[in-house]
This record gives sequence, C-alpha cells and structure tokens, in this order.
Amino acid sequence: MIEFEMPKPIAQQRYVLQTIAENMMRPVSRYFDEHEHEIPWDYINFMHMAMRATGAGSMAPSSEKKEGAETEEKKEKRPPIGYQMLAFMLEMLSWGDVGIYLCTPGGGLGAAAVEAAGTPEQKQKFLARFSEEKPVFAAMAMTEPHCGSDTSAIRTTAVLDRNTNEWVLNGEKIFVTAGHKALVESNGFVVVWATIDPSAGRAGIRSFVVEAGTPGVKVTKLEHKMGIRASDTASIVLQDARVPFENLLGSPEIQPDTSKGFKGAMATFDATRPLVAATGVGVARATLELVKELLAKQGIQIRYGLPRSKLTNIEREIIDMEVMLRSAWLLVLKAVWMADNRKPNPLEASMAKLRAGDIVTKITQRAVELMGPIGYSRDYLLEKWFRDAKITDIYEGTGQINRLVVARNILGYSGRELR
Amino acid sequence: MIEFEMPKPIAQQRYVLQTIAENMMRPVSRYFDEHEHEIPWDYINFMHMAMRATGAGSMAPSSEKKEGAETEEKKEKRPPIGYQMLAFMLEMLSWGDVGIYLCTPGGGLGAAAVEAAGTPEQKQKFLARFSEEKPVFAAMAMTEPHCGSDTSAIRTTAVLDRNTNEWVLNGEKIFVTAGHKALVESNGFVVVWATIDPSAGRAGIRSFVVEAGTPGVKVTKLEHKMGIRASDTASIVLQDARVPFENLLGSPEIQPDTSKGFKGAMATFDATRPLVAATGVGVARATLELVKELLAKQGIQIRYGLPRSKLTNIEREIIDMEVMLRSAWLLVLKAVWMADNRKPNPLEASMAKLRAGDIVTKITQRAVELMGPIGYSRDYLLEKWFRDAKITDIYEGTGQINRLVVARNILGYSGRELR
Amino acid sequence: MYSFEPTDEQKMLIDAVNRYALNDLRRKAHEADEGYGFPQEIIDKGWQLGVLQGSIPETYGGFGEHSALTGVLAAEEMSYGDLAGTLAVLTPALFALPILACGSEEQKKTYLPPIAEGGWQPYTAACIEPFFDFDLLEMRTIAEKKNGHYVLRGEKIYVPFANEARQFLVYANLEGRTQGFIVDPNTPGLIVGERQKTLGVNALPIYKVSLEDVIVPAERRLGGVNGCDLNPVFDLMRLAMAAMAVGVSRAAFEYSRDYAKEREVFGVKVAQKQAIAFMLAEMATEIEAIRLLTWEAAWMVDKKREEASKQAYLAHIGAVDMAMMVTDRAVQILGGHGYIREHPVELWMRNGRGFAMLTGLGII
Amino acid sequence: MYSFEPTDEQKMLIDAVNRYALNDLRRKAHEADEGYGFPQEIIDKGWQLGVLQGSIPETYGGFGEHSALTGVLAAEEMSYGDLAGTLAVLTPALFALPILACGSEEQKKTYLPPIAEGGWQPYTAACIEPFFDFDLLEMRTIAEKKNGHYVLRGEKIYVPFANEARQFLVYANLEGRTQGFIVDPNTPGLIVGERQKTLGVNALPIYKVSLEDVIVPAERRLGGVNGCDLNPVFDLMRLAMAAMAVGVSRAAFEYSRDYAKEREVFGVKVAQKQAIAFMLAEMATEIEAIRLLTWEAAWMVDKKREEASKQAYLAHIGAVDMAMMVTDRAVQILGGHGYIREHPVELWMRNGRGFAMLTGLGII
Repeated sequence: MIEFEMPKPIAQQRYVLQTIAENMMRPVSRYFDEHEHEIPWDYINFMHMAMRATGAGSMAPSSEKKEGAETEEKKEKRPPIGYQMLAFMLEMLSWGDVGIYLCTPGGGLGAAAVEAAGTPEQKQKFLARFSEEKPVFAAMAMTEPHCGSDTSAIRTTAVLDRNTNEWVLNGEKIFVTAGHKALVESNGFVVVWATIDPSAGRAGIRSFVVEAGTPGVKVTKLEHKMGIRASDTASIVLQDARVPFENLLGSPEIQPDTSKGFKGAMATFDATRPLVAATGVGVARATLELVKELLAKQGIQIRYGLPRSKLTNIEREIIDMEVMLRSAWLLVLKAVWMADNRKPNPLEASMAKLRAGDIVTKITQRAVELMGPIGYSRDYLLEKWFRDAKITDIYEGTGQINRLVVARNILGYSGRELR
Repeated sequence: MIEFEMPKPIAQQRYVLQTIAENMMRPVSRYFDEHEHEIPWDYINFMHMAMRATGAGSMAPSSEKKEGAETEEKKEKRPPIGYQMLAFMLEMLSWGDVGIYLCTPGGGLGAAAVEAAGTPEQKQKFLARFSEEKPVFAAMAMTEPHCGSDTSAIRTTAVLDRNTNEWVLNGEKIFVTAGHKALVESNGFVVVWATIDPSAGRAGIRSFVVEAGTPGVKVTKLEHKMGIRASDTASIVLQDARVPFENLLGSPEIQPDTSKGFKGAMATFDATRPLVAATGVGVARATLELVKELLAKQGIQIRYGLPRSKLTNIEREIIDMEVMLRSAWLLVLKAVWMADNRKPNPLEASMAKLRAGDIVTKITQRAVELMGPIGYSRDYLLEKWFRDAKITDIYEGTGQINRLVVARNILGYSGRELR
Repeated sequence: MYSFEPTDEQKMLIDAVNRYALNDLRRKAHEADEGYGFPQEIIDKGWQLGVLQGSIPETYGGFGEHSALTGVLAAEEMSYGDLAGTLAVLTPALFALPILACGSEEQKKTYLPPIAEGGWQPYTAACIEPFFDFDLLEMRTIAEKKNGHYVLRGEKIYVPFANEARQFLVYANLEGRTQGFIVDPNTPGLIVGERQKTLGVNALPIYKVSLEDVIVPAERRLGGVNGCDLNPVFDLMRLAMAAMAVGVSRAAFEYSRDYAKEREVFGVKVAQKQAIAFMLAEMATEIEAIRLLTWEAAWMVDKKREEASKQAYLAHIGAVDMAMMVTDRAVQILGGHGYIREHPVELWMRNGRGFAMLTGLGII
Repeated sequence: MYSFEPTDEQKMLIDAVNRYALNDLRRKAHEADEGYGFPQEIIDKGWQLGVLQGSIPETYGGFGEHSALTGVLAAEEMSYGDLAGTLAVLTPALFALPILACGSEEQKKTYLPPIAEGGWQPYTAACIEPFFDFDLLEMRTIAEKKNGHYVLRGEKIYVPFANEARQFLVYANLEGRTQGFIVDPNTPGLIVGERQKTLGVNALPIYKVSLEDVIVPAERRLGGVNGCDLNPVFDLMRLAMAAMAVGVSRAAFEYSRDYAKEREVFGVKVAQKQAIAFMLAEMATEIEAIRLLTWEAAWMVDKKREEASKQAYLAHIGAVDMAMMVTDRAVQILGGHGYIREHPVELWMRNGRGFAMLTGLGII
C-alpha cells in the first residue's frame, strides 16, 4: 500500500534532532563559517555522547543495526526503516548546518564502506572504536589530484609484501572529507581506494583501511572552500604506508575475481547517494523556511491555489521552490525505502542525488536574489547556504556522473556503451 | 564604431513587408493551417510579382546582389547589407506567418546552395528562372530516412555514366521543404546531396541540381506536420535519375580533392542558419506582441524598472521574454552583419540559430500557458505559433547540432575530437 | 510508515487500464485526433474498466469507495494511452464525483445510481471560462438567488459532450464563493454553442455553453440549499491533471527513449550521445519526482490531511512544467520525425501544454 | 547602420584595461578577497587608465565626452579581471557621473575638477537600503524640505569607502521621487557604521551609513534647487551591472573552458564530453547574447532614445540570470576544484550572484 505516514520512531528522532540543530548548530553556524578549520568540539562531543547513550555508535547505515531492526521487526512485524531514519537524521542536521553535520563523529562514509564491503571480522575490528569514550572519525579517500569522478584512473598503488604479508600503499589522495579528523584528531581510519593491478583499470581497484598512526601517512593540506567550512577536506599522502593484509576490505577470495572488488565499492554509492541528497534537501528546506519567515515578517503570505497569472513573482518563485523541495525529498525517501527493503536502487539513488543537487543550488541561488541586498549580506545565513549548497551537486558523484548513471539504467547501457 | 541604427533601406523594406504580413498573411494564417497542403497562391503570386518588380528575383542571399550592392557601395561608400536585409525580411514575413513565408517563391535554400557553391555559369543557368513570369521554387534535399543530422551517412549515390557524361542518381530524400512546389508545381529544381564515393564518407558528398521534369524523380509523400502546415515537406525518390555532368554544383576541378566539396556545402549553413534563426525570432515577436496586446486589453501594463520582487508573475514572464527575444535577434543581426562583411561566422551563425530555436519555443510555450484557456484555444493564433515555433529548433541543424558546432568553435576541436 | 508499492488490487487495476490504454486508446489516438473523436465503443470499453464505478459506494450503485490515490494511479495509466480518450472516458466523473464528495444525500441517491449502474453516458460539467486568468476560486459566471431559486449568467468553454449531455454540473460564483449547480440540458437559457478546437485533446468533443439567465431550483444547488465547500473537488481536479500529466509524459519519455536507442547517427545510437542520454535522464527523474508528489498529495487527500489542498496544488503546478519539458524534449529527440504527425510525440507535446488550462476537464 | 566593431580608440582602451585587469586585478583578486582589500596602489593604477576622467569634458577637468557605450566596454573588460577591484576603481564615478548627468552647472564646476584632475579619491554614494525589495524608484530614506533646506532620514548599506569618504551622494525619497543630495562627511547625523561582509565583492570596503536628521543645504540637492530626473543615472547604474556581469561571466567561462580542455577524465579531455561541451556552448552563447543587449542599450542611452531606459533594464535583468548560470556552471565544470578557493571560479560564482542587488554600487 502506498503510504506517506511518518513512522513514530522517525518522528521522535526528528524532534530530538531539531532541538540539536536549533540549539547546537544554528547558533554557531556563522562562527565556524568564519573560522575555517576550527573544529566544533562542543557539537562533536555532544553527538558522540548522545549516540553512545542510544547505542547508535557508527552513524553509517549499519547492517548490524539493520539486522537488529529486522529481529525487532520479526517481533513487531514492522518493515525495516534504518536508512529512512538516517536520511531524516541527515536532512535535519543539515537543516541545522551542513558543514557542522559533516563533523559528526561515527565514521561517515569510511564506516559506510566498511559496513558495505567488510567481512564480519573487519566490521568488528574497525567499527568498535566508534563506541569508545572519545569521538572517532573515519573518512573515504578516493579522488586523486589528476582524476575527479574517474575512479578507473586511480594511481595509488597497493603492493603485497609477501614477506610481511602487508600491503604497501603509495599515492596521493585529495578531497578527503574529515580526513584530518580521522587521522590526526582521533583514533580513526581512512578507507583508501588503490589499485593492486594498474594494468587492470577499474577491475584492479580495492579499498584498504588505513588507520590513524600508520607510518608513512600524512595529511598534507586542508582545503579552503567556498562553503561547508566547518568540515575539513584533507589531502593525504601515502608513502610506503604499510597496512596488514586483512585491511583489504572484503574477503580475501575476492582478490582473484578482479571485477567484484570494484563493483562492491561502487555499490556503497547506492546507499550513500540518497543520504548525501538528504543533506542537500536539508539546506534547501532551511533556505525556503527562512525566506518565507522573512517575507511573513513583511506581511507577505503565499496564496496557494491561484492560477499563475494571478500570482506575484515572489509567490510564483516560492511555489516553484516548494515543488522542487518536496519532490526531491520524495525521491530521497523512495531511494532509502528501497535500500531498507533490499530492492536494488542504483537508478533511484542517482535520481535522488542529481535532483537534490539541482534543487538545492537553484533554491539557494534564487533565495539570495529574492531577498535582495539582505540575501547577499552576511547578516543572514542565506548567503552561507548558497555557498554550502553547491557541494551537493559535486561530491559523491557530480550531477553529470549521476545523470550518466541514470541514463545507463534507463537505457540499459553498460559503461562502455554510454561513456 | 558600434552602432544599432537601422539602415534606411531596411526600414523602408520593413514597412512594405509589414503591410504584406498584415494583409496577405495574417488573414489567411488560420485557413492554411487548417487546410494542409493547399497552396497560398495569392501570396505566392503577389510576392513573385513584387520581387520581379524590384528586380529581386531569387530570395536567396545572392552574391550577385551583394556584388551589386558592393558596386553601389563603392559609389556611396556604404558597407553591404544584403544579408541584413534578408534577415529582416524573413523575420517580418515569419511574424506574418512562417508557414506561408516558407512558400515564398525565389528558390529558398536550393537557390542559396547554388549561390554559395555554384560556378558563375551554374548561377546563370539555374537562377534565371526565378525572374520569369511564373513563380518558381527550389529546394534542398539532404535528409534521408535513416539519417537525420548526420550528412556523412548519406546513401543516395551519384554515378557518372561516362558514355553520356551524365550523373545517375539513386536514393530517397525526406523532409524536403517546398520539394513539391519545386518539382511539381513549378519549373524549379531540387539540390540533392549525394555521394560519388560511398567509401569516402563525408568527403564523397556532392550536391547536384535536379530539375523539375527529370525522369526518375518522384515526389512520393507530403508530410503531415504539427505546424508550418502551409509549407510542403516532401519525400523524393530518385530512381536512375539522370542529370547533366555540369549539374554537379561547383567547378569540376573540385572532384579530385574530395574534401572541398563537402566543406563548400557545409558553408552554406553559415549563411542559412542565421536566416532560419530570423524566422524563429519573427514568430517569437508575433507571440510576444499579441500577448502584450491581450493583456493591455485587460488593462494590464508591464511596469519596467522595478526589482523582480515587486513584479507580478505576468510582468516577470513578459520581461524575461523581452530579454530572450531581443538578445536572440541581436545574435542574428551580428551573424548576418559578419556575412555581409565577409567575416567567417560559423560560430555566430550557430549561436544565433540555437538561441533562436530555444527562445521561440520557450516564448510560445509560455505564452500559451500565460493566456490560459484562451492561449490553448484556436480562437487566437498563439496555439498555432506554439506549433510553428518548434521546427526552428529542428531544421537546418537541430539545437544539438548547433551546440556541437558552437562547442567545436570555442574549444578549437575538430569533428573527430568532439563528436 | 512509508511505502511506494501499490496494493495488489491497485496493481490489477493498473494492469487492466494499461492494456486498454495501449491496445485501444494509443492505437486509435492519431486517427481520433485527426478525425476529432474516438469511436463510442472505445469509450464504452474504457468505461467498463470501472474506474468511476469503483469509486462509488454500493449504496449509490457502485462497487467501491472513492480513493484519490487509486484514481491517480488509474488516471496516469489511462492517459499513458491517450489524454483525450481518458478525459472522454472519465467525463461522467465530472458530474458524479462532485456529487459524491459534496452532494446532499438526496442528490447522491438521485444522480449516482443511474450513472454507476448504466453504461457510459454523457453526464458532464461546465467549469472553464474564456479568460486568460480563469480561476476556480473566482468565477465570472454569476449565480444569484432570486425568488427562492438561482439564476445563472455567464460563458463557459471546453464543456465535454455538451451537445448530448444528460445533465450539467455548472460552476458559478455565488456571492464570491464558487458553488455547483445541477442543470438540466433542456433548461431555457442554457445554449450549447459550437464545438471548439484547441491546441490538443482534439479527440474530446468540447463545446461553448452560454448561460443566459438560467433558472435552477434551490434544491439543485450542489450540497443542497446550503451549498458546500468545493475545495475537496478542486483538489481532485488538480490531482487528475497532475496524474494525467505524468501519464502523458511517461508515454513521451518512453517513446523517445526507444527511438533514441533504435536510431543511428554518426555511427552510434542517438541514445549513446551524452547530450541525448542526459536529456532522457532528466526527463525520467522529473517524471518520477512529480509522480511521487502526486501520489503523496492523493494520499493526503484520502487521509483528509490539512495540507492536502496545498499539496495537490503543488503537484499540479509541478506537473504543468514537467509535462511541457518532457514532451518538448521528446519531440526534440526525434528531430524532424518528432515534428510530423506520423509519430505520436507531437500530439503529446500539444497535450503536454494543456495541463495548466484544462483544470476542470478532468477529475479523479 | 549596424556595426559590431568598436572604434580604434575604444579598442586601445579595451586593450589597456585588459592588461590591467589580468596583470593587476586578477593576480591580486584572491588575496584581496581573503584579506578584504586591494592595495591602494592597484586602485591608483586602475584610476590612471582614465576611464572616468575620459568621460568628463575638459571644461570640468577631464579629457573626453561621456559615452555609455565606451563605459560599458571598459567596465566589462575591467571586471573580467575582478569585480570588487572594478567597483573600487570606479567608486568616484558613483559621485561624479550623476553630477555630470544631472548636476547644476555650479555643482559640476565645484565637484568635477578636483575629481577629474586628481588621483583616485574616495568620493562615493549611498544608495542601497537594507530591504529585500529595495527599489531605486521608491526609497525608504526620506528627504523632507524644512526651513529652506532638506532633512534626510534613513538607513543605507553597501556604501563603498564610507569610512574615508570625501563627499557622499545620498539618494533619498522626496515626495515620492528619488532625488540626490550631496552630503559632506562631517555633517552631523551622518553616521558611518561597521564594515559589512557579503557573499561576494569582499575586497570592496563597504559600510552601513545611518542618516539621522541630516541637514543638507538646498543648493546641494543634485541638479540644484529644483532637482532633476534621475532616470538617466539609473540607466547608467544598470548598464554598469550588466557590463560587469558580462565581464565576470566571460572570465568564468574562459577559465572553465581552459580547465576542461586541460583535464582528463575517462581517457579523454573533459571538454570532449558532450555534456560539458554543450554547457560551454550555452555559456558562450548566453554571454554573447547579453553582451550585445548591453551594447545596444548603451548605444540607445548615448543616442538618448526613448526606449533606452527599458533596454537598459532588460540588459540588466538578462545579465543577472546569465551571470548566475554561467558562473554556477563554471564551478560545476571544475567539480571539486571549483569548490575550493585556490581556483577563482568560486569567487566568480559568489560575485555572479550579486548583480541584482548591487545596483547602485557601480555606474559607467
């Protein structure tokens, strides 16, 4: 049955998160925007504590949690809603401040990769740290200086030293979200994509867990960005960095069948893209709500139900924004609902991501224009959200990459047929 | 010196054309829309007479006329404005009715091709007919059933019969604008693109003048179209159609150097694309003017000069339309000004065409919506212009093809580098 | 709970409607558009799917409960075949559903059973008016109370099957509020004018209707003597437009997608060009986005949520833009072939422009 | 006659400005944006190009006639280097050009020579107000006539170099009409507030200015005691925004084009992907379209055509959308690299959003 009723656990969680967003994020939004590379420890420590208290541990979509939820489900006959919970959570925290949200401890994309591709032993080994006393971060390192979305061009190498049974990693990674917090500010790890066979292209790509403190691993740079300035974006150099054999994510048997490793890594996108989309929707909602609030203060109410020819330009803009916002959110919701119900969702995940990227940039850009000199000034957060928004259309696959994925899916084309 | 003063000859011509558009086109617009494949002879005969009277003959951008204009120029020290005149003419006639305009005698694209690629003898031989007593038409036959914009895929063959020194043409052409009028309704001709060497791809393409009455040439079909219904769009089958050796456009020497022939043919687009763009602008202007007139009747005036936040939605739409319309027209103007001044203009020609295609579809589509139930009804011409408009973005190279041309030009890429 | 899966019953209905849409409507659509109508047996066959009858409770001769959500699913699927055909099949709903939603008990008992129990009959409604800024909430057709009855005055357009109507539901402005009036076709002053031609939906016979001091007995006011709140009816009209926009757009998307996969250009399939492939990706995404918005709005209407009206309005507005974008691109992808009437995409583009101004021509 | 070719003199000016834009403004732009200002010598160097001085007739100390067209060409070219830098260099024009256009003979003689003959000096104007619907034609700062002088009351924002201004031109609403008033910085009640931060143009020092019953002698009303029609001034403000939008967009377009030609992805250059190549083609087309619209409007202004005001407004509106589209896409084409401040495109995107609300900050 088609239904749009928010499950109670989500509604309850949302209420809590809104309180956090309003009290712990919004008041410091401007501060951390203006003090790039300062770390919002208050928020981090609070979230860590709260997540420990609720037993959440890692913030990544967790199969363990899901399995937990499923056992519960068998008891209560409820379908799983783990990803939906997460999407709502990320939307609300990003509504608070997407830069600060990206500092949430618990592992983010790095933990997600371990969840998605790791063996039970690996999950145990690498994810336990998120429940320890101090907040811990993890990150995903994919992009390299010479390649953007093109994972097949990865040049970082992983060579097995048969004497020590260690992988020796060499290369440079950029645009590692939270890389500094994972390697320097906590006892975390970075999941590094590297090739075990440079001649094999994509098929040679594997992911490796590189822990904080590994010799030969260095954070060499923190980017200065247009927006999401509270979040660190690191460059990492790996110079003969040695990790144990079992830090290769996935069972060792995948090694011979070279294509599986890559596919497994790509599959994490089906889980993470709708979640990144959710963060964009959060920023868009924050923007639209503030614009409506500012207009209401001027006595301007939106008259729904009129034909466009009777609307003011402001009304028309707001109404268009509401259409964009809500329909993008519903795409997110469908994609995570599919993930929860173990339906393959690469098409829906990319649809959600590309549309969220589109609408959050449009909404924030129009909002700044609509609010005129006020919109352009730093007296309000609109200009900040304009800057924060744009990353949604860039990271975790640009709008172009996601269009490519959608196109391949609807056309039934392989990567070779549609490049 | 940058100038935007309409030259007097153009202003005078425009006045005359507006009278024709208002009196001979608009009143029969709906009739010929509803009576597809009827021919607007009154308009045709009048235009033929008028053009003979002024010595215009062929309506194609004429190098002879230009040379004439240049001699005149040397006398009067005026730069040539032949293409500009034509652009203004086509804009105004299309403002009247673009379907009927496409029935204008004088040779259209066919004559343009002869002008652009023909030898002086060929021009003499083939263009004289446009000044004869009866109206005569010509057409260009490029597209084939299996290929759209891809001229390299042309399968119509031209084989030289060395015994008779004739070219023997075989193949099928579709979407030949005015093909029926050129071959059946008048003593005209069709310029047929065919390959003299199927293994050579584009380099083997040549254009041949196929005159009305040539045995083996048959109009097999007239298309039923969404718009421009007054204009015939014909399918033509060539079955062992024989034309004299000298009907191969251009000097025979081009034959060995196979690539020149194709380039010559493509160069006609630099002249025709801004002109087709001008027809689109004409339809867009007609639409915008009518919408403003209808609004004015309701007492609605557009308040220019306000910030967008103070506009009504209608005002904002109209203002956006005015921006689109005027800026597209200026692109057309620059492209034909370059043609007049013999500056290479493939970039500008395609810019004008792609933007005209964009804006005329947007303007007509929005106009129908803005005018609500009235816009959708056949009581006004808005819905017709909606249908007429769309062809602008399709023929003489789709919007996609023109984007490709623009992209290649700005990137300095060959057709091989950017496909 | 969130769920995006129709019930088994809904799936069966969608399947049945889909077969009809493709085998009957789609197959005849071109001819109907050129010849200005569908054969009556096609309309009858569509009626037998029971979309309306299944929305009317047994008490009134039907066999189900009204569900906007089910209606939206059926409307999308039927208009995936052809829009004009869908509007024709569902024309009796223009009369029946407002009565079901707002009518007095007596009106329901009088008018619904003959509709629900019989074959397709031209019960219809006169809603749209010939003004660019036509507004459901502020009609120019006036109803005045006079001597215990109502007098209607105004001009209506786009009234389907007006020439053979059994009954009209006429919308008019009564002291600033839109109200409905059930009008017998033989009432003096109700004049059915000429058949109208429009940009699209030519296969639907629509007419001008003039109301020159038409007298309507008080009890024929929709809802009875005290009238009713018509907003729920307008919600259903907007949802119908939104759902049908999704159906038409889906048709255009799929057709152009298949064409692009079939046709070669420059040695590859058209669909292998990023420019075309990305257009298709955006079309698919937009359609899905607006479909979900429409579903949610319909669900809210069924649940009588406070935000239902706003959401139905948003779905409609979004659908208007989506349909224009998608159908325009479908034509563009076919190029010259998109512009000729041999392919259905030009018809879809003409229909695709209609969803803003045809509100009142469809209801679910 | 139509012509799209600048005069030789204009070409020389464009060349000179271009060198300055690239070698001075562009080179320092990032640092200036992060550190909130250009060194004074860069501003002085830009001043020495004589863009403003060449617009002021010899009688008033300059060396040319004002031409909106030449101004537009120069403004485009300078902002191709950096927008904030351009606004800084041209700040004295905010004061001088309205006086040239509308001032009384005495005002021209008093104020223009010291500006035209000297080095760059912070003459400025207070125009924009802190309201979302700020409107040149309907200001909230009020001027009242009282005892033979004017009293100004209101809040201004985005006033460049207010902290060190030699003179202010203050715009205010006098009985429903916007009028200009020349105000000495030491006038009681004129309070320069804090420096403001905005989304873009951070390198331009801008301030809040409060006017608390500021008394202005009658002869300091722009145009003299009877005032003047300010529409020609607003036209020049709009043209400035339009021209600068073209300059910024051109910069963003060219940078992203070159990046796309340089960078490889999936074995080919990014620019060889249709999706990217088509984006670039559209950017180039939009820029050229709006540039021509701006040129024509400037030409009309110079020729004092009746439609000049409307055309300048259209050029500005078109430029606002164009600049957002182009600069946003430039960031998109660079992907992650577009988002970091090492590359200039993110600055151009922030500046690219400013052209609707910064009207009054530039004039040509």
